[in-house]
Amino acid sequence: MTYREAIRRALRTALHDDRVFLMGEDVGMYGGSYAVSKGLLDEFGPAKIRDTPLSELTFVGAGIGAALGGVRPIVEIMTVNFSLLALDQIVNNAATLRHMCGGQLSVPVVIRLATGAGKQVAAQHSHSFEGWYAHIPGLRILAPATVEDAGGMLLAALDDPDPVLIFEHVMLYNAEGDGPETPQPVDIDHAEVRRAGRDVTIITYGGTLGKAMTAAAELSADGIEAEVIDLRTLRPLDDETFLASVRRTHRAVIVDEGWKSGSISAEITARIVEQAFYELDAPVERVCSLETPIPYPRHLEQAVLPQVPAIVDAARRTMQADV
Amino acid sequence: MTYREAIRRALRTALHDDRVFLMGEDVGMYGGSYAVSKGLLDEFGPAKIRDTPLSELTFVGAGIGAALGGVRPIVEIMTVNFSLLALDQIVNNAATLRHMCGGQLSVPVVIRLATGAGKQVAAQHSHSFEGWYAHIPGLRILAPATVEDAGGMLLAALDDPDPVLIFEHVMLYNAEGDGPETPQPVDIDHAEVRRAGRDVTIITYGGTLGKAMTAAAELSADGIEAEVIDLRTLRPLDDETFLASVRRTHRAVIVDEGWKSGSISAEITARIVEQAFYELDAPVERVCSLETPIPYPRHLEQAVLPQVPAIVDAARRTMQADV
Amino acid sequence: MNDSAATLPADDATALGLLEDMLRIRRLEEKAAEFYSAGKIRGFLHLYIGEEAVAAGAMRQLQAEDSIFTTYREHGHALLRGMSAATIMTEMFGKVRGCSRGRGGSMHLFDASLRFYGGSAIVAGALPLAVGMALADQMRGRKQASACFFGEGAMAEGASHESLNLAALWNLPVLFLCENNLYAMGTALSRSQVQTAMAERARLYGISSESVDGMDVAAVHDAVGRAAEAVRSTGRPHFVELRTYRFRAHSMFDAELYREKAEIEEWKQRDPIPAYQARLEAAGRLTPDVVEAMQQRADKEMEAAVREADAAPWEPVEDLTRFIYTRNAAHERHEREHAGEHAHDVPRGDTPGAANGLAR
Amino acid sequence: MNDSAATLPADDATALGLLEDMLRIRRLEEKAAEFYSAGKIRGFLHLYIGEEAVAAGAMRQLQAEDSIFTTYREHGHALLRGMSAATIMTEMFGKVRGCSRGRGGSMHLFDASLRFYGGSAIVAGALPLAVGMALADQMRGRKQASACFFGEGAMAEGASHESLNLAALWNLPVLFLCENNLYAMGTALSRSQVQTAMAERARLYGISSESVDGMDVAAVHDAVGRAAEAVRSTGRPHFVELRTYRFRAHSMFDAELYREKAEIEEWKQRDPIPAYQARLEAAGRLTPDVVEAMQQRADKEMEAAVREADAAPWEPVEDLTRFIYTRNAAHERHEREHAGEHAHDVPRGDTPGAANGLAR
Ligand SMILES: Cc1ncc(C[n+]2csc(CCOP(=O)(O)OP(=O)(O)O)c2C)c(N)n1
Ligand SMILES: Cc1ncc(C[n+]2csc(CCOP(=O)(O)OP(=O)(O)O)c2C)c(N)n1
Ligand SMILES: [Mg+2]
Ligand SMILES: [Mg+2]
Repeated sequence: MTYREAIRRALRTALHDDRVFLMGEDVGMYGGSYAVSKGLLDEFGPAKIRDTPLSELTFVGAGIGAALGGVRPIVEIMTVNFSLLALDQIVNNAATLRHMCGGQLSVPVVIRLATGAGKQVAAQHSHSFEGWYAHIPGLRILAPATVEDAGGMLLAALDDPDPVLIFEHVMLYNAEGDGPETPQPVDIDHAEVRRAGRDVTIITYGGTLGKAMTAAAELSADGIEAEVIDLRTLRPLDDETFLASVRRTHRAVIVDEGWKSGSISAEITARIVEQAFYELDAPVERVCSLETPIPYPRHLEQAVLPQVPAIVDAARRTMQADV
Repeated sequence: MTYREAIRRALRTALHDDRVFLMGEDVGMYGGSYAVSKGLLDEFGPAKIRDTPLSELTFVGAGIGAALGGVRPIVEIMTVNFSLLALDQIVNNAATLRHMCGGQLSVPVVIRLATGAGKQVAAQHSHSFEGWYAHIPGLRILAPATVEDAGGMLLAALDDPDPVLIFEHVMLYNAEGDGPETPQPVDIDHAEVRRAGRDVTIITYGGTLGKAMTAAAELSADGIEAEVIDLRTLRPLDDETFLASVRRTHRAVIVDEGWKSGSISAEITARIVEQAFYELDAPVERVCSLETPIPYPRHLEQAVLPQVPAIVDAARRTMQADV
Repeated sequence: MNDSAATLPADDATALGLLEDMLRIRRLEEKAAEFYSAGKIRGFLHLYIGEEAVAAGAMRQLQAEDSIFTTYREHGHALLRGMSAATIMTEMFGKVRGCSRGRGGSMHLFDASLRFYGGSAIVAGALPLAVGMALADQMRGRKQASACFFGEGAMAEGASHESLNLAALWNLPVLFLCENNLYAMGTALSRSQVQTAMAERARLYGISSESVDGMDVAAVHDAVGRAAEAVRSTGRPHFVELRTYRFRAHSMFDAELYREKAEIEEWKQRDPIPAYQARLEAAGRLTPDVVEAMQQRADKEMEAAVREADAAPWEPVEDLTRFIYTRNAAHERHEREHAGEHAHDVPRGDTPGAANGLAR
Repeated sequence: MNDSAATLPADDATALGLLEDMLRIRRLEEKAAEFYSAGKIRGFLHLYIGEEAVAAGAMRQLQAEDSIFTTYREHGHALLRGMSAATIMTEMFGKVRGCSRGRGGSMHLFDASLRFYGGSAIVAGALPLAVGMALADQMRGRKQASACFFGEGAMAEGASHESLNLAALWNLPVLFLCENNLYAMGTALSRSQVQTAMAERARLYGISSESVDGMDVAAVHDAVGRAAEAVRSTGRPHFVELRTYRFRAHSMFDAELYREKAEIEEWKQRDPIPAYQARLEAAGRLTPDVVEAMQQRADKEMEAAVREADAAPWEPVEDLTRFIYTRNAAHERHEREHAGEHAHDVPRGDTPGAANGLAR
């Protein structure tokens, strides 16, 4: 099953709940810009699968308002790039209302966004802002890296009484993997160890998990056993899982498609330093995107993004370091 | 002279240039929501001091377009809180155009924003997003903490061919300090050591510089000499200045009004770890805002914000640490 | 647009009630101003003085099952929705017994049980929310109005265009109530919007629209009543422009450099309270002693509110991080580690009451 | 709105030029499609086939000192602005000799020297820029038009409302050119906007507005000519809706589930190229051999463009970080440390050419 199919199945399961509906640009007749919702309009009809006008600020705000009204909207923002137009509603309403009104309300809206680079769609269409969004209290930020999580996180998000943003990486939609026949909600509070290892901890999420796993395999051939941690939930951040690992391996490499400065890799570094400083045998390494708008040509785009050789090198550096 | 007056004087100086004008909500007849531009409409007339409609996305975009057209707009976004409505233009156009078109254009727009908490204006009006904005390549992010910088940075920003965002802290407008009679542009590439010290480096900027200085004075009474660094420019970040300090003091405390997770304090921690790990005698400490929407009542608002005792405690902890 | 005075409501309860509603708002606002000066209220405070006929005329026409969204200038709306003056004043004082635990202050009065979804401090920020609430109502077959009050300044924002379009496109039961007081802070309407006829704007989207003298409480009452009923019965959006004026500064920080004293004085001649009182008296439906009694009740109410607010406790600092998330992940993790449960099976934590009408 | 065929331009240079312009766009787009399939062009590719009459009619009316803003569907506009087919094709191939150094690709064609301010890939994202350019022109006393092409989909965005309002309010010389091809990706106009008459929308802001048959190149040429001239002479905004249709999918990823083949076929009957050609022939102003020659020229031009694109070099990876900032702070710091200069005195770095007309 592909990542895309897993999300579609989860949507289908969720949509059987009377309160749940999907809205967004071209989710209906077009079938979704990444074909995630293809077929759902025929199956569920236009009241449940709602094509919206090109009005990101308002349809996201309407999702928040609808959530206040007792239904469970799944709002698809075609890509994270367009979510900037809706950011005011996400930050000043979705994330804020519950606290500001003293707990009377909660905002159970689920927002799905395609994220990431790799499709050669250039600077305005290739942002990776999931780590950036993770700065905002009140939001839960999910980044499924596996087929199981792609569907399972959507169902879990719908069970969550607070606003949840799910960042689906564009390069994963065609990824094949195991997923349950009947979609099941998954845990959305914890990171997951995707590969056990004793020597160095590689911390990543979403679109770069595959690269981290490949790097770990290469390192293993050289006798370096990397533990690979998939953060899964970028906010609230489960630091226990990676801290426990780093306390064992004493070395950490963080891989993150966000631009390096101010990316979530910085936060993870800070938490490791704050809570496991004396356990570190080497400086924490970060492998992130180069700090430039994403260019169109493949060789340049790939040069911007974190790649396997850079991860391997970073891990090796941590092994050579000397405290 | 106050911080506010310094900005007003710099505006006045700048506005004598034919190409320079100021636009924003209520900058004219109202006199500016923080009275910064009071009197300028009478002095320069409505073609240079332009009251805009409540249309943040468009008047910021128009500032960018005007910059492309060879004039030098100073766009005032009344507060950072409303800038979220304009973020698409700032990120996808101002920050991106130059690189995306292969260097043919530059975008010499200056955007001024009031930032920060402390005025008891609650959750939707108290954001501190300057560190968050510093994630975006292509932008220059300035945070004047002194009267001299308040005016001088504006003039330097106007000399800069690229988009510059200047975050003026709302609690500083009435601050008194020394400023030149004739406004002068200042360096906008480097951090500044505001207090020399040998024991611990306190790194901060903008609204929290005063608190850091007070903390340093308290520490000094106990025989701990803190070096206080004012970052001034949050992007591109001048890491040399704080790294040099930390290499001498071997200890660092970062004070930042942003919410802790993903704040610029995380980035600074990461850079210290990456470039001065072996020089550190203690974990890097961060004193940031509590991760909650900002509440209205004073006791709660102050409890959210970084305060002097917390800075002092953090500095003390670094002194007690033991490597 | 028809400014000849509207017919007075036939029944005395309503006719006199409207007057008392206005008086109560006026008195509440005056008290708020007084205690702002006394330093008990801080931050922003936006007074509604001069505009009382709008909230008074409108709020009486909104039913318990209608939903309400407002701006930061919402004390009067909250009061007439049924929130006590004490809970409002306590909120403005920042105390934990305020309607939003004191966290919101004057701009963020909330009462979910009254479907009062708050004052919003981002101009036009509540419009999309109201549209979404109407969508929820439509989907759930609730024949109610989602009413949104906003200033004419909000009509400059892109959100107003998008919200009018979406409400009209999807036939959503939104009641758009545009409080046109001619200024957005210091910016006169004609200096910021080319199309100054707000009702025309709405009509372009095929939304039934009306412009009403917002200084005439009977006219507001009549027009909003018809519009709200139309929203409920047709399920379609309606728009009412309420032409009014604020007598006071925008907020307590405003030096009012942008308008002439004479203009304010002129509008004060049309003060909705004495004007309406005079009409009732002329119609022989009101005697001075009744007004006197109303005023005394309002005085007492507001004084009691202030006393209560002043005596009320602060929220403990330890509670600051409550209500950021509904589920408490840390607590839950602990529980799961000790009980082997799955995240999504765990009870939801600390929501006080059935918040969003999820259970309705 | 008047769909009877417009008068043909009197001079042959224009009359025949319009045909050749359309043919060149068509051929460029066909080549682009071919080389997309061949894997030489990647990412998004949005073809203009079917809509050629719009760009052809409009671009001829824009002067060298006018400014131009477009969308991602802008290859034709760039070509007719005077960018060579080779520089466009090379950009689409992602090569460093492309008009944007290959960094932008098909959606981001730029040529500052031609005042062609790019394809913008955020729907409605260029509208505020065009308004700002017009403001700069106004302030500098330049009597030129700032022309912005955008799809009817953009009219749903809040930015369209704000931009129309601001341009009208400040009397800015913006030429709004709305390419209404009835669909925004898979969303039909009537399924997304209540007010489907784009010209009405603009009129509400007091903007002179016209709706034209965008399949008739002569009509477009005429209407845009008048509008552009009016913008320049009055300094005020004008709006032209160009009613057209795209024959191909939205982008190369689109399965076109949202419209009937029959509808497409019907529109293809109105293909602007054969229709205009037939009119010219009927008027005795065109013979088949002339068309043949045009076609051959276009073929040759596009083939040469492809050859050039294919042979062109890539941008070296080391150059990737060029042109993020104009001043190179690191370099400059070094310089200053060695020369004691101040930041603001330092030369500006690596801008190639006088970019923004700052010097004009
Ligand atoms: C998006 C946004 N921009 C700016 C502000 C600052 N501001 C607060 S109230 C106001 C004026 C709004 O005027 P209007 O909508 O007419 O309402 P009124 O205050 O007149 O009731 C402004 C500009 C804001 N709160 N939100
Ligand atoms: C703000 C934004 N939202 C969504 C998209 C995705 N998208 C790209 S083109 C398009 C359709 C735009 O339609 P229209 O404006 O009519 O132009 P056309 O493609 O028909 O020429 C959409 C939805 C985008 N690029 N920007
Ligand atoms: Mg107003
Ligand atoms: Mg279209």
